Amino acid sequence: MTQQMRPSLDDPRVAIPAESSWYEPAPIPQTERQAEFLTLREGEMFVNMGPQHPSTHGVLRVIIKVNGEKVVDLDPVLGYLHRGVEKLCENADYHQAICYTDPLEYVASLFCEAAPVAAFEKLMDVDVPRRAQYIRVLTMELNRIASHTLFQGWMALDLGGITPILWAFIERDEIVDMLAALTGQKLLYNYYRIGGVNGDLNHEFMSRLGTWMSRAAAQIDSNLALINENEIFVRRTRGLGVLDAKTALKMGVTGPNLRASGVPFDLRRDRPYLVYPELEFDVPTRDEGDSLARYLVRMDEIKQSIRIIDQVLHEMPDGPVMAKLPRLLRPRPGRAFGAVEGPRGVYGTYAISDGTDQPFRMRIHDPSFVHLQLVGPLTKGNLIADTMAVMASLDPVMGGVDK
Amino acid sequence: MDRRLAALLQEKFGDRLLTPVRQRYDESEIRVALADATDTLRTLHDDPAFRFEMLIDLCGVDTGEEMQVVYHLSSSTSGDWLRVIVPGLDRTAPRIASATFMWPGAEWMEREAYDMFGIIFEGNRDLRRIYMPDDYRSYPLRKDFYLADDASRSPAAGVRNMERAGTPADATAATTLRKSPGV
Amino acid sequence: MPKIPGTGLLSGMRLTLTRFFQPKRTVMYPEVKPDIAPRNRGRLELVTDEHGTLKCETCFQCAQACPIECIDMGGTDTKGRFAVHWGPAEQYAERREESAMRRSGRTVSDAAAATGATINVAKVDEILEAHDYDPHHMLAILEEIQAAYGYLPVDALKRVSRATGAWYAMVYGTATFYKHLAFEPGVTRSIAVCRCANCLVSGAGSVMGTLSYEFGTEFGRAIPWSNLRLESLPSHVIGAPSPLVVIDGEPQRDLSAKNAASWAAALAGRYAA
Amino acid sequence: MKRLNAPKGWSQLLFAAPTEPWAALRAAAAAGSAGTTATLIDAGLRGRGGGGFLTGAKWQATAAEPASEHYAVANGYESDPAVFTNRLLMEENPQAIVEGLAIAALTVGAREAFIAVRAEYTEAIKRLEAVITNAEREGILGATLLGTDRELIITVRPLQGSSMIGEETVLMKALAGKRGQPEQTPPYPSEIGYLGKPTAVNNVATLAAVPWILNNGAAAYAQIGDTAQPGTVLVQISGSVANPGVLEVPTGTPLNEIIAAAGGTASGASIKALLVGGPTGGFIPANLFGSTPYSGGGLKSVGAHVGSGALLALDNSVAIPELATMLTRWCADEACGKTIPCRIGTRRLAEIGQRFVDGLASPADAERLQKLAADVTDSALCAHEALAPSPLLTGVRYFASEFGPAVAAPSATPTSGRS
Amino acid sequence: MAWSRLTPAGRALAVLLPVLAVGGALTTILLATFGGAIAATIGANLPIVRFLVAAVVTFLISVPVAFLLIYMEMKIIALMNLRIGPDRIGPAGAVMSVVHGLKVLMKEDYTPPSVDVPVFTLAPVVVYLASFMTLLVIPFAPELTSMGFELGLLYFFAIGGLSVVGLMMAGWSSFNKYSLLGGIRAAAQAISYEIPLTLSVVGIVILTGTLSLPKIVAAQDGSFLDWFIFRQPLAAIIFFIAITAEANRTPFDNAEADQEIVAGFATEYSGMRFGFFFFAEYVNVFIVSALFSAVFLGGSNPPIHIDVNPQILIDLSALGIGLPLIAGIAPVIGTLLFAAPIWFASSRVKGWQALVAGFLIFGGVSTAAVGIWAFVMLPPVASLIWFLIKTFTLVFTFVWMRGTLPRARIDQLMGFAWKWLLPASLLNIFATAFAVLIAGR
Repeated sequence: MTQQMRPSLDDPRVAIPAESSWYEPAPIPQTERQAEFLTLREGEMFVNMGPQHPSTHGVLRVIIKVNGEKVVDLDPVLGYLHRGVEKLCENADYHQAICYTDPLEYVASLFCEAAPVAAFEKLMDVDVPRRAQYIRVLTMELNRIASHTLFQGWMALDLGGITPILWAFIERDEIVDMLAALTGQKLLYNYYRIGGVNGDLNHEFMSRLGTWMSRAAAQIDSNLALINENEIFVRRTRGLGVLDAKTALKMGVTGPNLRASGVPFDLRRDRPYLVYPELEFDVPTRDEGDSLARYLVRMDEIKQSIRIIDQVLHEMPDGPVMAKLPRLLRPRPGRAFGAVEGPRGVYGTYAISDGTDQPFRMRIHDPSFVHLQLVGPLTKGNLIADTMAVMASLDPVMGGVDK
Repeated sequence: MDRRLAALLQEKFGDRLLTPVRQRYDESEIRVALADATDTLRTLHDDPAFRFEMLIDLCGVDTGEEMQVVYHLSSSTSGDWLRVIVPGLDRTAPRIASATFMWPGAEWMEREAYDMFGIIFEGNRDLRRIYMPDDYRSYPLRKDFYLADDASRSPAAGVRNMERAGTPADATAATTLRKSPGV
Repeated sequence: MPKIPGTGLLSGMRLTLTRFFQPKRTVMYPEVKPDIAPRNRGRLELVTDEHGTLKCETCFQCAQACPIECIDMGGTDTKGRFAVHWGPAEQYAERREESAMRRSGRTVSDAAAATGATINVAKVDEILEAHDYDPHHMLAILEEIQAAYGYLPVDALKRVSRATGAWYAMVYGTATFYKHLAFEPGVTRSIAVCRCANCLVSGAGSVMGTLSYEFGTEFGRAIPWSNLRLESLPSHVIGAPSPLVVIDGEPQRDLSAKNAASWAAALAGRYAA
Repeated sequence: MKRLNAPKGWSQLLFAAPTEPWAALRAAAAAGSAGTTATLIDAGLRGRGGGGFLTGAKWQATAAEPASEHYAVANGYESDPAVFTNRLLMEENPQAIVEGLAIAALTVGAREAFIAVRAEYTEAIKRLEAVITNAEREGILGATLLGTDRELIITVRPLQGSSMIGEETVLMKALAGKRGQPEQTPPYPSEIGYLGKPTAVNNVATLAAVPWILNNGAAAYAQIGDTAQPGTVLVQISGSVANPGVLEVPTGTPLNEIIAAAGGTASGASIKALLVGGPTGGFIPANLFGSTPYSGGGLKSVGAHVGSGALLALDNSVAIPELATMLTRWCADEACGKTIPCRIGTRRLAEIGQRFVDGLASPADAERLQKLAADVTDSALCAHEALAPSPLLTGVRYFASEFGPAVAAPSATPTSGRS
Repeated sequence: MAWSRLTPAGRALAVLLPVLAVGGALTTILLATFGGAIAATIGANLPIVRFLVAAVVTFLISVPVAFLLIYMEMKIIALMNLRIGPDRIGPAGAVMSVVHGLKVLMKEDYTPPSVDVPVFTLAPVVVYLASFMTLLVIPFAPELTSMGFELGLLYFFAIGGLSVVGLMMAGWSSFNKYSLLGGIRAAAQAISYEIPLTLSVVGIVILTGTLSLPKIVAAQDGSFLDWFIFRQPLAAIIFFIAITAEANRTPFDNAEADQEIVAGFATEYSGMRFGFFFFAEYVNVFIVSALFSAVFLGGSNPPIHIDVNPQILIDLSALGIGLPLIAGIAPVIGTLLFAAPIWFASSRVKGWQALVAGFLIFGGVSTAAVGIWAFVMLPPVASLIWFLIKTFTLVFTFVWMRGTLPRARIDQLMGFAWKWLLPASLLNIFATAFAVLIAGR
């Protein structure tokens, strides 16, 4: 602020000519931080990206303060997809709440069901049948693979490669189809129930899964070969947006983004929640903490997930898939926090019961929301193009961010 | 669920805890007064015995009589999780110290709590609306914020089948929809 | 990243070239339609059983469970006895009309809607005024309306709905549920058979069977071709013999377990003549 | 239907009008809510509507429920068309009922209370209202309850039109002018009842006992009849007995004593079975009369239940399958139409029964009968549905021979319905 | 007959006929009088006329070429994505790009408020002009060069560089930050890649001693080992990378990086103005490919010279009156000949179907025959075919790269140009010069 100010086109203090009414009025700074963001030094200007922009996943709006091509500062604007899910859930009973949380993260919606279901099951003190637990693990890992494959495509697309996204969608479609055969829906599965799952495995699902498993690993690997070795891709992502472990912990980062910074924190292992402790899998980590590491960690997780699915299919027990529950769920008053390790981090649901059949308060914690704050710190000083790379490597989904 | 953590918490701040350490399911829960909140969090974060370095979640709760701020912490050394509840915020003007001094990542969660409950976090550099538009007036997740269709106080009160029973017929914006769970 | 610069690019190029010749995955949509999973829950429709009759029993469980209250149901129950309607009526004013029940895809044998006779609702207003427009007195209101008009005109029901604020669906549901409320105008006489265990032991069953066969209608309904209603007596009259048949409030004494069937046939013959 | 005078040794309290009117109400006011409920719990008074809850506990729960309003309701509506116990009680001892209701209202903190009566019982309605108006004139009820500034308005609500109204959740809705379909329990009316407010619903027979208890002490009541659920119940015995009528019977009295009290079997007839509990009741064969006490537990064990408190003595001329089928059809016709298994299942049960009557049944039918009955009972929202299959079930169980070869031996066990 | 009774067509005719009559009369008179003079003037300054004609022709060529390339891009990338791509309009969707063009034509040509209108309007014109004017010097075949003058290479670089001006104009005048960034990116990129582009061919200029493209092509006559791609491999690589950047192709398409700056300089454009940018891009691709094949792939020279020297002399005049007869009868007979077996082969084929098939087969066969005959007998055709084969192979390579590679970042791009390509091209020059000195031609 020591430099002397020059009036700039975007300076809120510049009077806007009346006839040019197509400017949107300059925002009035409300906080210290915003005021600092809104003051422009010489040669700086705002570039507004979104809510309609080719590479803001969903409807994110980012105001970028650039100096030439260099990003000086950046301020994400949320809420374009805000649906007030938490309020809706407080006015729906426990079963209905699950189907409200479903569309939160449309890329991996099974995890958005799993978290509230876990919390409610704690409140109800339900024991989930073992077969149901195995089915949950199976479907969740499938969904994780679908999400990560799609992430690979998006990552490449945001870096300008147009082919990987389509190959990724081919893989995702197969998984989505088999999940649709199992759950009935293609995007918002709404498959988990309090105390089990909606339906047992059926033949179509198993046959699709079998054919897919037979060639999944090879297919995904060959897809990766397109960009993993690619010099342009590697040069653009290596050393970009480095996030060291300490900052990551302080920022509350979870999931692959945290593991890419070398912190081996994975709920599936550190706080086991279904039959995960009985399954054998590694938690891939990287030490670089840059965009490339975040990308590669996810790609490694795909392999681990395939491994888990393999074990699950071999150890799947027989039995019921639904616990016996009263028709009207009225858990005794209490508080519970259910968390699952999703493809983006920890999905948490903090439910308070007051003894009625509706949750008294239902807090939904979505990792994308936390990770999106990193875009600012990580892209400062880089170029506009890197904003996209960093954002893609953090892999936020606006449906979850905006709730 | 380990008793060790409970014992440790008891002897660390036995006097500060409003209620004894509550351990249900696989979660530990402590309640500290508004005044002690900052020191407690700092101790939990820095003390080598705890090392609760990760802030898993921060959210506000409106029980109808008071506001609460709930922190979910995870320890990086031992896999413990801890829920810290700071009850007793005034519903008319809820204020609490920000946690961003320790967890910068809490900034947006505090913004959300402010947006939804109007809880003011002193020390948060960027405390403004995050979901709702800037000119939005009310705080949606408060208990006295009615949804359009919940228990509409129509002349047919009690006739509507899908209504939630137990709504006071003389419900005003000040009276809450549901009684506090007291947990 | 490989040692020799450029090999990464070239390997990628090779991969795309191989894919260039591989079979394509496009689904030619308008010609080839992907099949919908058998468990798909995307479509709300009333399914029929192998006999072609609707399986939906209008039990309203779905309408009540629907989280976004998008399900709106109407129709008659399987006995065709009462027409019912359920749904978030307060959001759509037109759903208070009985046409909503027809829109629900089932034929509605709705006597109230059938008799479109417009009436003078002054008496209804008096009754409502007396009851302070309180929807909780719905039963009393309806009974008095029936006492005033002899039956429940649909206009009166609409009036009640508008005045009390209760949905038309609610008023209608109440009116159709209680057997002593009638929608058929001009039905003045009734043949009532007691169905208590005693009477059943001593031949009420055969009486009912004969009567409903002879009159060609089932109990609880008015006889189409007359001002007569067949109903089952709500409670036995003390001291009355059994089987007990009450015609226009007159207990019939001249029948017993032996001659029940023949007596009923004779009765039906008398009325048919 | 007249009232029979009971044999020696049977304690009679329901029909005994309180020696000093409103003494019990004053006692209750003095003892306060907690005291009253404690006394009732000590006395072990249980609901006579078939529910069998401890009345005192029920009132405690209702009073404990926080709400802006509480209500108390006396259920004098008899769902069984041929039972007049409540009617007789209301006509002969309205004082005790009103007083009991007032005590209930006082205990749960209600300012408004209702007595639901069949609209056909004009005489009963008249007498009840007479009592109420007198009390209000004396300032015992009405705006000034016992002279205090509390108000207690008791109104008699004549209802009609459906036999389902006897069910307490249905009664709540009927009082509120709604479609009379039962609701899921829990929540019980003690939490969410009339207009969604906590409501204490009691059968008039239960309420009539309350003043007696408060006057004569809990201990005196607790030692009457069966220890598990002490007290007396009203039984209407009819059919082929010498002099049918309404009896007041201590709980746990064996059936054959009741029949004896009714003057034994009618001339030239031999009782083959008893239909216990009205249209939804169960048949009990003669050989079990001696061993079966007339109490909830005892009857449940043999597949029957207290129900509406009706005993119908059947002689050899009656064909059990036909009667059972007709009773089931009555249940089907009375079904409110809320739960599918009730509306459809009962009709299917009746059809199966008809096949037995016509002798067209196959072993598959017997099996189907059991399965379907189990489904109907499990999905029950109300007692009507839960008990509807019991005539056929008990019939098949005890009179397999009459049901023909299709029924495989008495192995078929009836499922006990929730009530 | 009254005017009112005429149909519209009749009215038009009634107006046109006299006009035509008068005009025809006048032209005949003029030609009769000044015909000789006109011929003399044309003969006097033939180059101007030639230039005008060539310009018109190239302009007419450029549009279909653009259509063809657009279709190729859509189809090839689709196939690489395991998609099918355009398949509805025309055989295998071949007409899709034309329909795209028509769509662009029909769209509203919207000029946003507050743009610098003249510049905004001019920009697409400049860009398109620059790209299709470079077509003038492309040596399709020895006799098929529209302007085969000396300094052709220089001319190419000069005019090709002009397109950047157009992009700058577009970026600046659009009054849009994305456009501005895009225009500046384009400028920076073009400037930094012009230099290695120009320097990389200096080696060839040294070897051939000329800047005229036809002569450079001629210098590569002989077997494919004489092509400059083998004599100047380093230059070839530099040149290839540089022209990729010149044509704004992936991985160097930063000027319109849609993931970063929505559509770069073209953000505010719509309708046919956008269409001009679009066409210019693809015409550019064709031109740079053509240039590469001319400079490094021996242009119109066949890889190997097989001197088949068939003396097929058909003396048409000998046929006399038979010629028209054959010309008339041959198609009929051929059609019948080809139709007959089809008709006999299966009973399901109707007669007319067989005839149509036969006619088509005959058409194909005769065309092929004529083509082969022309290829063998007429050298220009052969050269043209060779040239096009090489050019479209390069076009395919560009599309292929687009289907494979992600986009390079702008600063890496510039760094690459200045730190690697420039020194490499200089090195190439010195090496060539040294070699020439040693060889001492």
